[in-house]
Amino acid sequence: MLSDLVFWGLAVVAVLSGAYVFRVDSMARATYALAVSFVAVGAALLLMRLDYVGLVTVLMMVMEMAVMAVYMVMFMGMNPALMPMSMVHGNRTAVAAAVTVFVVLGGGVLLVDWPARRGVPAPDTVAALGEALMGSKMLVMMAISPVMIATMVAGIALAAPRGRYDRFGDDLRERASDPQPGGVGR
Amino acid sequence: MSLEAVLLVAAALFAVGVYGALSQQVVVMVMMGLELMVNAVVLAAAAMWWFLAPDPTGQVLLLVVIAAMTVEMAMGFAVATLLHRSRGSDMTDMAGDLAG
Amino acid sequence: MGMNEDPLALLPEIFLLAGALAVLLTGSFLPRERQWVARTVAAAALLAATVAAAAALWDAPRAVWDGTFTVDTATGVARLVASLACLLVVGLGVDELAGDPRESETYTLLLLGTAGATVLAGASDLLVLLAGFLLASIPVYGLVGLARTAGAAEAAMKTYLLGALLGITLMLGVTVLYGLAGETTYAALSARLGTAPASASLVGVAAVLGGLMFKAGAVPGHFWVPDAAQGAGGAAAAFLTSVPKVGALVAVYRLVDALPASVDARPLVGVLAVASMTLGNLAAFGQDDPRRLLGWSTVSQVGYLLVPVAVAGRTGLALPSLLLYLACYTVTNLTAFAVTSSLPGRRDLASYRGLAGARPWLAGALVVALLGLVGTPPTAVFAGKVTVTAAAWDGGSPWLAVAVIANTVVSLFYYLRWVAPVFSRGEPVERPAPGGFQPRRWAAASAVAAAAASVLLGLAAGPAWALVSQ
Amino acid sequence: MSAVLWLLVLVPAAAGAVLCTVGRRADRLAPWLSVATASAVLVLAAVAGLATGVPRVEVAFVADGPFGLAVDPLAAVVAPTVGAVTLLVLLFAAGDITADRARFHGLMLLFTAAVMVTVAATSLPTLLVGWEVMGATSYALIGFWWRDDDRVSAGATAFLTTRAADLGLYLAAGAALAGGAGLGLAELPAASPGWRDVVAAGVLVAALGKAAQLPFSFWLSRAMAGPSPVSALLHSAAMVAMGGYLLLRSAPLLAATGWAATTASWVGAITAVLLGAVALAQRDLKQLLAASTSAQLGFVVLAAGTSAVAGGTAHLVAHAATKAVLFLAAGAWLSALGTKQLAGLRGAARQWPVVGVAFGVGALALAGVVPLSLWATKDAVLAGAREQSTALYVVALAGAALSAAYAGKALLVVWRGVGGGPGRRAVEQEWDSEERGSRRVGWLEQAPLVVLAAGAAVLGVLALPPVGDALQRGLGVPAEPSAGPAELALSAVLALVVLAAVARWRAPEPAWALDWLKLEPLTDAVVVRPVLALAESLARFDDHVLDAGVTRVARGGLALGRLAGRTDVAVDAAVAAVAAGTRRLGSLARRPQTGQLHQYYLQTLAVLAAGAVLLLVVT
Amino acid sequence: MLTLIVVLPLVAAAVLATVRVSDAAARWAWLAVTLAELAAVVGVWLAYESPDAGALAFEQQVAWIPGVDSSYHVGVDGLSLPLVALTAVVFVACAIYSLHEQQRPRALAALFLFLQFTCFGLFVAADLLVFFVFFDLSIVAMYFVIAGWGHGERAARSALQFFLYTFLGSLALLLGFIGLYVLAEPHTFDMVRLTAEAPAATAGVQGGLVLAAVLLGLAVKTPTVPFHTWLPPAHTDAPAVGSAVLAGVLLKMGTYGFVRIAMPMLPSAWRAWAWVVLAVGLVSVLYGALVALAQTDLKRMIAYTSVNHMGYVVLAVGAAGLVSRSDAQAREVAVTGAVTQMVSHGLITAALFLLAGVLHRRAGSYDMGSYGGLAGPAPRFAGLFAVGAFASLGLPAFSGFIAEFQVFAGSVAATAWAAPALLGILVTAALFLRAMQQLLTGPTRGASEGFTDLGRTETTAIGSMLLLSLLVGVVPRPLLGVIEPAARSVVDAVAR
Repeated sequence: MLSDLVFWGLAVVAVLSGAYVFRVDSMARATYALAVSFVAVGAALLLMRLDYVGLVTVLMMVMEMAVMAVYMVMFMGMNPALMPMSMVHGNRTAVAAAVTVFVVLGGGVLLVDWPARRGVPAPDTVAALGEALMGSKMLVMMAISPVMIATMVAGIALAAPRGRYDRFGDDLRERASDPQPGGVGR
Repeated sequence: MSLEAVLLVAAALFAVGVYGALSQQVVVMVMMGLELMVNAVVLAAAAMWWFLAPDPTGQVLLLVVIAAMTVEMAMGFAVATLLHRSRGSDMTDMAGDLAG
Repeated sequence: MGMNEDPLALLPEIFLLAGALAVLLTGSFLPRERQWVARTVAAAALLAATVAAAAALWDAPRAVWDGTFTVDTATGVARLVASLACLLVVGLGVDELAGDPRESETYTLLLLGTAGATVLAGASDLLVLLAGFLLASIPVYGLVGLARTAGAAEAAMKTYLLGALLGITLMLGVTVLYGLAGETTYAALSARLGTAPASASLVGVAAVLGGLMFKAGAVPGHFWVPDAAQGAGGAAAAFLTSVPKVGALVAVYRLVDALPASVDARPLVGVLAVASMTLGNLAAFGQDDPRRLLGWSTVSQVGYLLVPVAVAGRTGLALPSLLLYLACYTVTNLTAFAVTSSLPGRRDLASYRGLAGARPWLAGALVVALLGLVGTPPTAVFAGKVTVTAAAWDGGSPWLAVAVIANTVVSLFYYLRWVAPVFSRGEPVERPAPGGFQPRRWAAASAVAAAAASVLLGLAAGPAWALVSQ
Repeated sequence: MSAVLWLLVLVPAAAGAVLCTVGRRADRLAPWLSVATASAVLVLAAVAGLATGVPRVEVAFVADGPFGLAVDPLAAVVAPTVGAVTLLVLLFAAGDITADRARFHGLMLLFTAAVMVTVAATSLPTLLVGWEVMGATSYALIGFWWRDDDRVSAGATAFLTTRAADLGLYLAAGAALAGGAGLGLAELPAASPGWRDVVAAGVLVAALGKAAQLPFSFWLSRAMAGPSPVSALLHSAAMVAMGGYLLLRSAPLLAATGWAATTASWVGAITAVLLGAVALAQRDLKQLLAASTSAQLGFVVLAAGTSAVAGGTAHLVAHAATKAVLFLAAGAWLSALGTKQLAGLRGAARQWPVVGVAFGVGALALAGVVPLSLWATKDAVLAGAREQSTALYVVALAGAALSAAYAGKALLVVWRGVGGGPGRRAVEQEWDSEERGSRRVGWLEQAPLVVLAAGAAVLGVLALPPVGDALQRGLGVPAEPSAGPAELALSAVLALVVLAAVARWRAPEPAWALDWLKLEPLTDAVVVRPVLALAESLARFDDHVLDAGVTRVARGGLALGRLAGRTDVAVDAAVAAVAAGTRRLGSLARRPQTGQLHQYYLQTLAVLAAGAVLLLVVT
Repeated sequence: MLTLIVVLPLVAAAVLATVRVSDAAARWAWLAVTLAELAAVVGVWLAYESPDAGALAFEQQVAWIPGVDSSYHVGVDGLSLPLVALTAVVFVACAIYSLHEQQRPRALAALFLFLQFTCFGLFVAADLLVFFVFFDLSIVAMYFVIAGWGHGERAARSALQFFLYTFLGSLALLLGFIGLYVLAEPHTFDMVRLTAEAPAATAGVQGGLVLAAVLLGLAVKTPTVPFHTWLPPAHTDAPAVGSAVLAGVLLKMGTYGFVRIAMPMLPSAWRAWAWVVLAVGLVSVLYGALVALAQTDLKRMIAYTSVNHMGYVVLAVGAAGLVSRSDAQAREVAVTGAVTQMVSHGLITAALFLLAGVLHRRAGSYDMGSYGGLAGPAPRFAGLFAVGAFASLGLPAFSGFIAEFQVFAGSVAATAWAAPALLGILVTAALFLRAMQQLLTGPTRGASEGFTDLGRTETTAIGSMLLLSLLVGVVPRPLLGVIEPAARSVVDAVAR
């Protein structure tokens, strides 16, 4: 029952650090707490022999949280050490809603007569995943790729204050002019 | 470790996420609440895979969820930046011109 | 496996995606004032997609890619409508977008969003549905924010956050349904959910519907619609109130129709339909901004569109009437948005005073659009509304038919609030608009063309019906 | 022969329509055209009346009711009478009416056509056509001098009163259809019993209205505002008489029901008495004559009620000639002296002896003096009444006595000399009080008087044995009780005694009867004013609801509320409430759209949860 | 042939709307088209032979939406042919009357031709959806007539009210149509088949609800009390020709719906609800007449008499539903009277509204109190007005008598409860006499002074309609002969 113990440990870490996200008074710390929560869940995934996905989760989330921290400092000018904050509204409603959600979902989890397990995991889960991705669920991944493109295009279009015409002139023939040095074409 | 146990943990994570999404004023913090909810979904999906249907589909589902989380977060940052730049604030409360 | 991985079955989507990439690439190298090249590429891609979709309409319905995608009449019509609608959006946005630094990006996002809508429409696997949801949503967030105004930013923020939340409920629902059925294809859901615990299945279905309601812009995922319609640019507003709905509604229909009898989502769809139409109509009552009014009006229109879904499988009229209404609604709604895009400076109803005298054709288009949205014959929506109502009654839900008619009555009032100043005589407007009525040419032309199409579609409802019910 | 029937109707109708349409341009030609037409009508009527058998034409008209004309023996008597009186009156009018002649003669000819239709009608729709057009033309003729408001409203009163009674004919038509008898006049008594009563009631009411019987009599008083030729034709020989005529024609129907005949008899008898008293009380010659018309028609109605058809017919014809001459004489004086007040007509008969004599003959006939016409015809009617009941006979006899009294009164006024001095001045003061008198009576006016007076004198033969029996046989009615010598003598003596008494002592003028038993004010108070008040209040209600509705629409209320609220008088508040409620709903619907994202989140989750619960509950 | 009649005005309207011709050319083109239409309709009438019960003459059918069995199906029978003819006549009169129209005559001509297209289309339609399409289009067109050429500040508002109210009614109608469609097996919108099958006969409650929806829609359009309140303001603020068409033709769409749709397609429900219809008719007759009596505005008064006159129609069709209490003959008379009344009211009221329009042209007021003695300066006006008034109050020799006599005879024969409606013609008589007295007689005063008499075009326009009314009144057989077979089949259908 080692796995049980480990799971519960991870569970406690995940939930507590998740809750901690909204208790700390700086965004950077919140980010770290969130990352911890994700890592815990990723580890729990490993317990369920989701080796690849668990790893991906951990890696992605750590990276993402790093990005988030950088983002906050760079773009929003928030020094995590200097910016204590408590920007909360409707706290009691939110608590009540959260509790309700937990009770309802938890009650559902316990009351539902879950069906029996269908089949057993493939011996090599990663290989099975690969086969599925290249086989029956290929279309899913094919559809995700344009999503990535769309994200890049849309994200840059929204976030970047200056586009290529600002930097290279309307006919794209000028030298790049950026207020701060760096960037493509410079 | 049982299905119910894992799902309960997921429910707890989801509830925390809901709290965050509802209570936070700053867009990025709301996003963190959403991330926690996705986190819960990831955990629940894993539990479904392991305890109910150890089928490759479940793993694909997990990948899609993670991918979705990633792209949503990326868009979130972009939108937050846009909001901050155009309105000088990143609080959802301050962006309430469009109503009624 | 592999037997039915038929790329040709996805030809319209391929055209759209390839077009998106081509637009993006060409756009990167075009001078600002010459982005019409990118526009041409986009239009060509859309035309190609349209032709491909039309050609595929007469193929036998089949499931491809291991049953994760279905190519049938519904998909075909959705592709056709979405592509043509996007083409129209490109047309009505020419004046607004030409020379804009983000013009090429806008076209890229439009094409990607259209592709997302068609993927949604054809998805017969929850994972593909999820991917389609993302592909349809992300470009919309971008499109809303591209107008670069404070309002656009706010609208983008709200659209995004609401989409993210409902995307999560969608994922949650997919997870639950996957757990219960052990698979995610609709065929598997249909076969296996019958023996799974119904309560959990229903909760899962409700969660999935939540996500789709966001894309459709129906209650409870409607909050962003009026904001986005008001805050976004003209082309973007036109796009996001029409194209994504096409995919979302067909997707809802497919899902509801696929579920076994023990997991009957129709009551919920019916309730959401009535809630949407009623809320949309009542909230549109006091609006003064034409765009916001149209935003609310689309909420109510989605309510009507959900009616045939609520009787899915109960009557042979359900799917054809849904598709017909979708086509009719899309063209009519785009007409109205095209008119507002042609007169971007006029942001309250009173400023349309005297339009009929100054610009009779544009006024005519607006009247066709507004009366069409009411459901006045012979515009297209009339045929749609009649068949939808008949489907509701025939499907054993006369109360839905009554709700449709009653709401039409309510809607009449606010549409007329807009028509009335257009035709009122007396003093011409000098107040808000500099230089009187100087409509943007492309948008006005698009409006007139769309209005003509709306009337023609109404008159040719017979062939259209034959098309959607084959 | 059928062509004659058609021509009988179409000739005057066409001539009248042409005159009315062409208008003033035809003024000079109009009298001659109209006299010629009237002559033609008389000839046609005589030809049709003298024809062997019953000339009959019929064409399909409205559903189940053909347009049928026939000159049966009854019509064969009445139609020529009407034709003759018409011709004479139009001749008089050619001299008397000097302005707007085309319109006048046109309307008179239209009227004549309508009367001919009425006389010859064989079905209810046909009858109604003639009946209603008569009413309408009488309106136009009474209000002929349209610049005077009170004349026009007099016409309106006449038309509306008679039309109110006419509703009976519409009702009768429905009942006849329901009773299975069809719409033919002759078949009406065959209707099934219940419906037959309705038919009879309808016919009775319609006829009483036209005949100016109680309680409708007052319209005849107002009708005197019209030109005198109009009074002479419409209110003696033609229109009013048509009421009596219809009842004579419907006598079998009335008899079939029983009660209707009795009612008719009593209404006739009582009218004869009460309107006799009214006549006695009048100080205006035309009013006196009008009231006497009602009273005399009472005898005809009485005859119809007692199935004394031949007697009634004779009385009708004789009365037509008598009253025409009286009205025309009154009209001649009115045109000449400008007054019809008895006070101004003192000695008028002496001024124009021809007029005076004619008037005298007429008045004596009216009084029932032997051997003039009404003496005999009235007794034929009285004989029928006596057969029925003694009470009826006594009442009718009282009516006869009264007619002697008022006839005597009029006669004495116009013939008694005034001498000179103050008396004369008092009389002359009355002249020109109503219009400018011309002080002359032309030959065109005098000639018809002579003919009519002759008729008034001799037409009594219709009720006396040789001719009377022939009339009865011709009419095909069962032998009627005829007046015995005793009765004839009694009435003759009665008339003379009354006349003598009136000559010796002045005629009593019962004040209560002066303004026609106050029938018009009564109708005004009981019917007209309540209806107008009701109309006003309904209109206010309508406007109120309407205005409220309009305002609501303007404010954003919607038609739904108005629809829901429009059901009865007490709905106004409800309407407002519904409209306000909808407006509130509109703003309520916008309230969730707060602009605050976290509230959107909460609502979204709540709706989704509720949706899931709904699904769980439903399944 | 019918299609040609229907489409020609539409084509002409499109041409006039797009080609910039001169005002005079537009007016004459309008008249020419309406005259051509009239000639064509006369041709149809002459070639017409009563079809078998339940069938149509000059039938044409082209699939429209075959999926829901809706087709462009047209044809005429004894119910529709008289109304088609009425439409042709009224529109010719309007075109003549407008020969001197100065206010945007080209647009007016185009709009009226379009309106004529919708009216023709509605009366020949043999498919519920096609019927509805024309029903709604007529509302839209009339809205623009009132809003665009109406007078007074309130024109826009009255137009809006008219539109809202009648459109609402049309939606109820649509609901009913869909109910009919669903109840029919196999589903169809085809009127001929619906009439033949009477699908709702066995549907019990649903049949009743369908009838309720249809009745509501028709009652608003007719209009009956209490749904009439849109009518007076719409008329008051509409231009004369608009009022003439609105009262003369458009109101008939409601009553036509009773005999064409509600009665033959929903016979059992109709029989069950006949008393309600009868009562509504009775109330409309009396209420309309009484309220009209209290009006001081000529146009409002005529508008309320329309409520009264349409009430007779409703009364008659209600009485025709009392199958168990009366024989078929009486009911047939009632229905014949009802259809005749539609034609008659169309002619007479259109003429009266044009006369009212003359008042407004000359002196800008409809207030009867501000006129007096018009017979002096304007004898032609006075004469035509008097003729119109007497025709309207049901004087024999005019069409109104033919109609009302049959309505009364048939209804009273069906039930004595219809008898109080007789009072309606008395009140109508009173109010018209009053109006004549105020306007035409008495000393010439107020706005009457210097009043120009009717011009030639006005006289022709108004006189022709009154002459027709006279013709129908004197020689009713050609009309009744067309109506009666159709009325018989309606009565038979109700008795199924």
